[in-house]
Amino acid sequence: MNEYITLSLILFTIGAVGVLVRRNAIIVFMCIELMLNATNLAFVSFSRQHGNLDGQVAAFFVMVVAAAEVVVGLSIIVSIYRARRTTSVDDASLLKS
Amino acid sequence: MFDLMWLLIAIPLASGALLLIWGKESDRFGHLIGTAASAASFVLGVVLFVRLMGEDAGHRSQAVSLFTWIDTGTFHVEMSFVLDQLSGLFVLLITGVGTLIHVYSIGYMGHDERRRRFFAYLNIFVAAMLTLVLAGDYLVLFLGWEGVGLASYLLIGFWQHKPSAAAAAKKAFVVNRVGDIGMALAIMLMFAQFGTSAIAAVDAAAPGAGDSVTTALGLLLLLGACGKSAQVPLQSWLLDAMEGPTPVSALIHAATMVTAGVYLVVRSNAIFDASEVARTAVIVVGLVTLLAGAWIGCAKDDIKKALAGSTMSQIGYMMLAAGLGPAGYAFAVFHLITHGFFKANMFLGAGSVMHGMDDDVEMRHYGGLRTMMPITFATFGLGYLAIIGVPPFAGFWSKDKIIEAAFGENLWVGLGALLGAGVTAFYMTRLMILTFLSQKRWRDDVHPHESPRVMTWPLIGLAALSAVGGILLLGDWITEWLEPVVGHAEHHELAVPAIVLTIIITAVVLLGVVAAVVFYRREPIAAETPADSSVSIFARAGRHELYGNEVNETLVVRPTRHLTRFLVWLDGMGIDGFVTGLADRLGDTSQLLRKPQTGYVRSYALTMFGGVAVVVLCLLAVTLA
Amino acid sequence: MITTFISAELPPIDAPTIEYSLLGPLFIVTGVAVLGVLVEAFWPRASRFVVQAVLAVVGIVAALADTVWVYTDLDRIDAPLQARGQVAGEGALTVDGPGVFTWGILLVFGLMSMLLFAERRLEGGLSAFTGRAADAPGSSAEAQAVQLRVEHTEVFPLALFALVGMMLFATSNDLLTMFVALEVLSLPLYLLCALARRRRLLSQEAALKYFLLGAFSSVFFLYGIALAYGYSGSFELSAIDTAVTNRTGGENMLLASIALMAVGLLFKIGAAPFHTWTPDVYQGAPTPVTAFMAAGTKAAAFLALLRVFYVGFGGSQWDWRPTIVAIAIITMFLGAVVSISQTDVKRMLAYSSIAHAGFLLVGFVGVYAGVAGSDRITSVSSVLFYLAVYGLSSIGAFAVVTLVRDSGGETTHLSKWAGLGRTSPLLAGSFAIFMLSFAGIPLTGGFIGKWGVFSAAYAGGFWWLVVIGVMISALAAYFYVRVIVLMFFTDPVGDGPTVAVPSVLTTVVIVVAVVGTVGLGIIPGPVLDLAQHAGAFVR
Amino acid sequence: MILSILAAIPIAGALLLALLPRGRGGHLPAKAIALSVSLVTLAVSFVVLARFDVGDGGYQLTSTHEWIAAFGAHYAVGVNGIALTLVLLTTILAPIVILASFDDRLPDPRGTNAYLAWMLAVEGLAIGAFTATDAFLFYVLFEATLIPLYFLIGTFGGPTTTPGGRSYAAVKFLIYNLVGGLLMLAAIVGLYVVSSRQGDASYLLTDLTDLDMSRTTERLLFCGFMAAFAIKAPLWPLHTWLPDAAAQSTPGTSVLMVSVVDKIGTFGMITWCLNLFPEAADWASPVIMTLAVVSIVYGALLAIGQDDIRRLIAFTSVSHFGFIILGIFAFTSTSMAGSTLYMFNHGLSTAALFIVTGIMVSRRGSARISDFGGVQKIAPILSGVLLLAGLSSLSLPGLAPFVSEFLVLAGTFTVSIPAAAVATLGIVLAALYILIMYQRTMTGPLDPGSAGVTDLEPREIAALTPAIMLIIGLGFFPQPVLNAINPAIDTVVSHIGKGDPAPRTPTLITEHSKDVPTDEEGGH
Repeated sequence: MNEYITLSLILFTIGAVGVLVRRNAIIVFMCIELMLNATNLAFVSFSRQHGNLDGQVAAFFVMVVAAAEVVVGLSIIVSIYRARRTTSVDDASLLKS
Repeated sequence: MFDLMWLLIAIPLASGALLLIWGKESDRFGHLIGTAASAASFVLGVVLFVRLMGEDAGHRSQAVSLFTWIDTGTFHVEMSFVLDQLSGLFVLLITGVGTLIHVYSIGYMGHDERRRRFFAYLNIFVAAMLTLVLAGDYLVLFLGWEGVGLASYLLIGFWQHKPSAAAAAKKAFVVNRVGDIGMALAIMLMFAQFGTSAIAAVDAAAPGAGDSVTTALGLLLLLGACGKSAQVPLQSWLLDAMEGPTPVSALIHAATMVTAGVYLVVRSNAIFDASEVARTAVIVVGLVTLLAGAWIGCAKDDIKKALAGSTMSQIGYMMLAAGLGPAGYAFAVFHLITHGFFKANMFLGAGSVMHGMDDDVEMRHYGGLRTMMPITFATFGLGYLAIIGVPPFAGFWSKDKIIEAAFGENLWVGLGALLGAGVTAFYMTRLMILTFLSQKRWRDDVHPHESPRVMTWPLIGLAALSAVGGILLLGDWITEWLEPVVGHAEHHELAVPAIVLTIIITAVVLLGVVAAVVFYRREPIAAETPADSSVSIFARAGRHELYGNEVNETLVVRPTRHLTRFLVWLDGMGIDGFVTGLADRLGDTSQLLRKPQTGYVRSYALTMFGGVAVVVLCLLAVTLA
Repeated sequence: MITTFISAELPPIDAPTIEYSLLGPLFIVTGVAVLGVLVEAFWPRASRFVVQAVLAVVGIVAALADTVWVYTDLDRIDAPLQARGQVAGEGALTVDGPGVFTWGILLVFGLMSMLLFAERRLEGGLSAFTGRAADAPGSSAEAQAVQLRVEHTEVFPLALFALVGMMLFATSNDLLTMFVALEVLSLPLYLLCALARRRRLLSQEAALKYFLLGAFSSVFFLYGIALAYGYSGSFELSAIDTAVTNRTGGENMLLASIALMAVGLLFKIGAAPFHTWTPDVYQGAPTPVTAFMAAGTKAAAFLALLRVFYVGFGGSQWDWRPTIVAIAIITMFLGAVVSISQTDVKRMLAYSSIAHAGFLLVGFVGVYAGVAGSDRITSVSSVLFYLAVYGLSSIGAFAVVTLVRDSGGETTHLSKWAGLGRTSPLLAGSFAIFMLSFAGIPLTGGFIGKWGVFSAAYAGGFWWLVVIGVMISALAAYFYVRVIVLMFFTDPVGDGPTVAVPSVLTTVVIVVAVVGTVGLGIIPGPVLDLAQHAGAFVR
Repeated sequence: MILSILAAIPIAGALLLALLPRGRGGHLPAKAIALSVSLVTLAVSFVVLARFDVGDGGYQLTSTHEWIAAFGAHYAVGVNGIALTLVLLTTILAPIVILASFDDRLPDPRGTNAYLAWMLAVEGLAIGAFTATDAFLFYVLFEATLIPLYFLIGTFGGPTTTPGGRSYAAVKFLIYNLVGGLLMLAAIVGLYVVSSRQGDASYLLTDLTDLDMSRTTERLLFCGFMAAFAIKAPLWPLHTWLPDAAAQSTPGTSVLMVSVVDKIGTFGMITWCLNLFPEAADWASPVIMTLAVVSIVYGALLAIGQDDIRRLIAFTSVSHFGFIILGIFAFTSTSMAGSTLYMFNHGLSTAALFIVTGIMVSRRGSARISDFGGVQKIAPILSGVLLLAGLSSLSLPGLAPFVSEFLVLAGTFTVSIPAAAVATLGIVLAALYILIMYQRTMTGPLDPGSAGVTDLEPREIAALTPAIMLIIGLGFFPQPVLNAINPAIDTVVSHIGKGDPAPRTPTLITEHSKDVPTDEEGGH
């Protein structure tokens, strides 16, 4: 049982590190998706452990939300790309201090 | 009838206020109003005094309470006045001499455009002084005490355009305030101790209060007295006070105000009787001041300052007498009165001389004025004879009695007093010679002339009083008169009979006179003051008023100034600097804390991630702990 | 025939019971939002903006009215603590006093924000939102869009959806609903942030940052939910509560889940160290959106925070209180101190909102539930009141910001505000009132709010935290009064900003905000009692 | 009811002035309105006086209404002798200040309306603070006075360009007082918690006085209150805001600040600190008395060292507030009555000083003492008034402050001789700072620069006369005021379980000190 949780934790951490190290907005965003899926794994395994379906339902909810996030996120990233011809998150640093 | 005694104060007070408020319209006749007020007060005083004599000895202390001044908690003060044998005499002295000086001032201040205000101040002074002597409560006395201080401040600094005058006025007030600390603390102690400051009540309770309390009270009151009466160590203001117009010097700084300290001691006799230490302190102060004043009087070439020195020393005599206890109180008052006569007389005479000499006070510029201003010379001469104590003039009787009592107390005190008498004769003779006798030394553009009548009449009046003032002693009238107030003076036998002592005293006086004549009659007197280097150490010390100012400067003034400077610095740099410094640190912190806000989203994410870690660890730590 | 056959086979499905009357406000707002989408699709462009605006305003007003009605007949519960309301929607929601109160203030904030959204006088007949977000900034297409006077009228439905999300967030009774609500409230806001008409690069950057960080944080929140589920086997707060009180399952998993959920929520309320997005986003976003976010998100998120930690994790409060105290202190201090060195009004307001999050946390950690029978300030009621006051003042403040303009749009640099009190005393005066309210000076609502949270903390046994709090609010005051110095005691600079004359919409907003701020300071009684009678959470 | 009206009139007047259109040139309507409003207030305050029963030590003319139920806060007002005295001080000074401020040169010439409006606001809020009998209400009004003063200093003060200019002073003033106020807020909150633990929460003074709390709690809350009051009535070392504020304010502002608003601090010490936390007050009194004595001497010495007249007066006030606080914490009815009277007298004399020096400063164009000289010759009335005000400030017998100062000292002496003795040094230092200032400005040869200092105008004389007359009159007849104060003070003293030590050597003559004052109409 714990192996599943461990795995999801590993995935989650990988995603988090990716968010921290990668510059490309798209990839950062994909890392976040990775974290979401790690969470899904956790949900499903807990659901299995407790023997009720709530966790699995939750996983579906998360997927939907993830999809919605993709839409919004990409739209923002694309508009920024239009404006600046770049998707590097480090270039977007006008607002500071 | 005695209920009217408040009018004694009210009349001059009202007139003073009126003159101040009325304004320029009253310039023409203001001085007349002032003089009239003083005169009216004098008349009323005489009437009341006569009435007082009419009463039988038991009822000669008449008290009236006008209204409750202060009443709160346990603190209760009535605005009460007492007219008794002691205050009665003072009322006469103050209003009498005061009126004469008012008259004199009409002439003396004739050319001053602010004469009206001068008379207003004089009136206020008279009112305050009367409050002082009539007060039935120490706090009311303090009211008059400070009142005369204020009047003295205003009058010393009357010619405010002279910086020296303004400075002298301030000095007088401040030094007096030092004495007032004593007064104030004494009154507080009375409250803590007796629950009242009514003089009668304090007198009644003082004997039972215990030695420490009465000693403390006595010393505190003495401190106050020193301030007001220019006794060592608070003497330094009196000579500067001569910056004031001469009538002021005559009235306030010779005849009346400066003697208030003596009055205070006599009035508080119950306290001093109860404390040996306090009495001794009074004697010491009196003796020291007596000699110091005389010394200064010998060295000064400024006629007013010479007289001021002599005033100091004469008040020293009074203090000394007052310190002797019941044996001396009466004589202190007696000398106070006679001194009031002859010293006022001489000051006015000096004023008359200055009036003729274009306000020059340098005696070395005088000389041979007896022909120029005969009346002044004559009257001044009478005063001279009185002060050095030539029989049968007023001063002789009073001073003789004091020295006698001093010997009764202690041989050395007696000798000191005796020496003082000799020195007095010396410097007064010197003054006479320099001013009226010897050869003329004034410049040719100066035209000495006798003063107008309005100024000479008061001189004559005072001269007469100086001459015959001694009659008060006739049949020991004054001692018996004052006995109910100051207690019975048990007469103790001296080693030598009184008459012998009297002869000795007179001899010493003559010795002083001769010495002065020998010293100043032979070689011609320099028209300019010799340089310090050329004169003896004694003269130099005398000229510098025995370095009293220097002592104050080094011991009090300069330290205070430094302390103030330091505190100002501390307040700005230290306290305020600390606060403002905090504000600056805050700004720096702010600048520091905004650094992490780099604008890089990844660094934000990093902070968040770190935050997550920290929070998790904290929670775990809390539970494990 | 066949139907009978089928019905014979299958047992009848019993439909879920939905308390429509209770959830009315939610349905109204949602419905109007959907309607807005339809209008987007079918209504002619010319009059669409007006229609959308009217629609939104009407919808919110209706919802507000319904909220009042719902609030009045919430049924009372007296044990264990006084509370009102009930669990609804098959346990997905809790319609209780605090929740409905929050609905109320959220709707009010929403209404005021809508009025700001609808303001068109300032940009010469156009809204504060870009015409076509798709155009690159400064491109010819953009200029053309301006000429054609095209506008993004979607902003109204978007805002309404965000509003729905907030309302859900404040009343969700199980964590899954809460997560969905979180996303529903966040996603539209991400978009709205990107739609500024002026300074679009900043606007887009703000949106990107908000989006990435928001998604990042919500993932943590989600993982926290997962752990909670793993710990208790359920998403329902009450179930979690029982699990926590019975200490079933692994302690560390519980703590981890608490921590992670805390992170998600603290991010939304902008508490340190999860505040970093706040200044950038507040500055970059279109000012009406900033106002909406500042007031609404904070309120909703705080309710969720209270709900999760009081109802869900109330049993282990001794575990999390110390950490929250630390966070509260850091947040207050950081917000107050950093705002001192800010030069941009919107950033300054952002930092002040951080500081206020800290003060709210002070009230929160008190965890003071009052005693039965006496109407004493509880943590919940104090926080509710504080949220109401803070929201009013900050919307008002941002509304003022929209009016101080020069050729390039709003002039948010503080130096430009010098001498504003001379040139236009009324506007500067109202801004000063908001500042004083933020500083917590008596006779403003801010003071009453501070009093409330401090007393809650004190009653909860944190008197020393109160002392720290007052000291820090002195620091904060130092900044607010400097703003007043700038506006009133400094002489105007040469080319000072022009204060645009707004339409009635913004004017109304500012007036309401001023009246509310001062009124809540002088007679807070009614609102305070309302917050009081909201009672505790229903579990 | 009437008290509410009393406080409401100036507030209403302020609002009216605020709504009044800014006059371009003449502000006659504004001035007329302001002055008449303040005069009406004065009249109403006399009605209050007439309806006040002097013999009664309790609160009178009270009215109580529920205000914020949740906080247990009430709108509760009432006056006892102490409050009444200070209310009268406020209502008397307001017209004087307004009349004196008519021609103040303001940085923004159009600001006269706002200037006068803020002044009226201060008056109204101060009256409210003095009459409040609910801790919360008191706190709110106490803090609210900061706002108008902050604007008065910051908007209408001296030049702002100079470092430490008016805005610096204003911020300093506000932050200093806000820090104290916020500490007090913590204490107020604590008070609520404590009182609500014992039944229903209430901020009413009457309910709070018999609140029993643990020793630590009481001391902590006391410190909270005291912090605010000690900063407000500047107690060393929390005083540094006052000189800057005074130096940067117009005379009118300074008067309102020092003579009226700062009195709320000392008033609060008596009414709130002593009534609510008697034990803690007793516990703290040694420290506070020490600080008070330090303030007396320190303030006086710094006053001597100042060259700016207004800073000088500010430091004299520090010294005088030292006396007031000393008297309060000596806990004898004598000293406390003295302190209360001192508040009144100090208000008058400081007002006179600030106004007359303000006139000098505005005509000379400089506040530096060294820039004056020999003014007496050209402006005799001015110098006369300055001297009289100065003498009252050095508490010359015969002028009002002497009575109060001596009562404070005498009362203190009975409990602590050292404190009284050191404090008595103050009378010498006072003579120094006043007379040096007078000597340098008024005497000596006329300084050419100050040739433009003309004598007082009728308007200024009219403004100053009432203050002067009160200063002199109360010097000889303080009893009416004391009659109003005494019962209230006795109530406080008995509440804190203190009393005057009996004389160590009682005399037969003392029992007449118990009989009733001779003037029956005292206090009316």
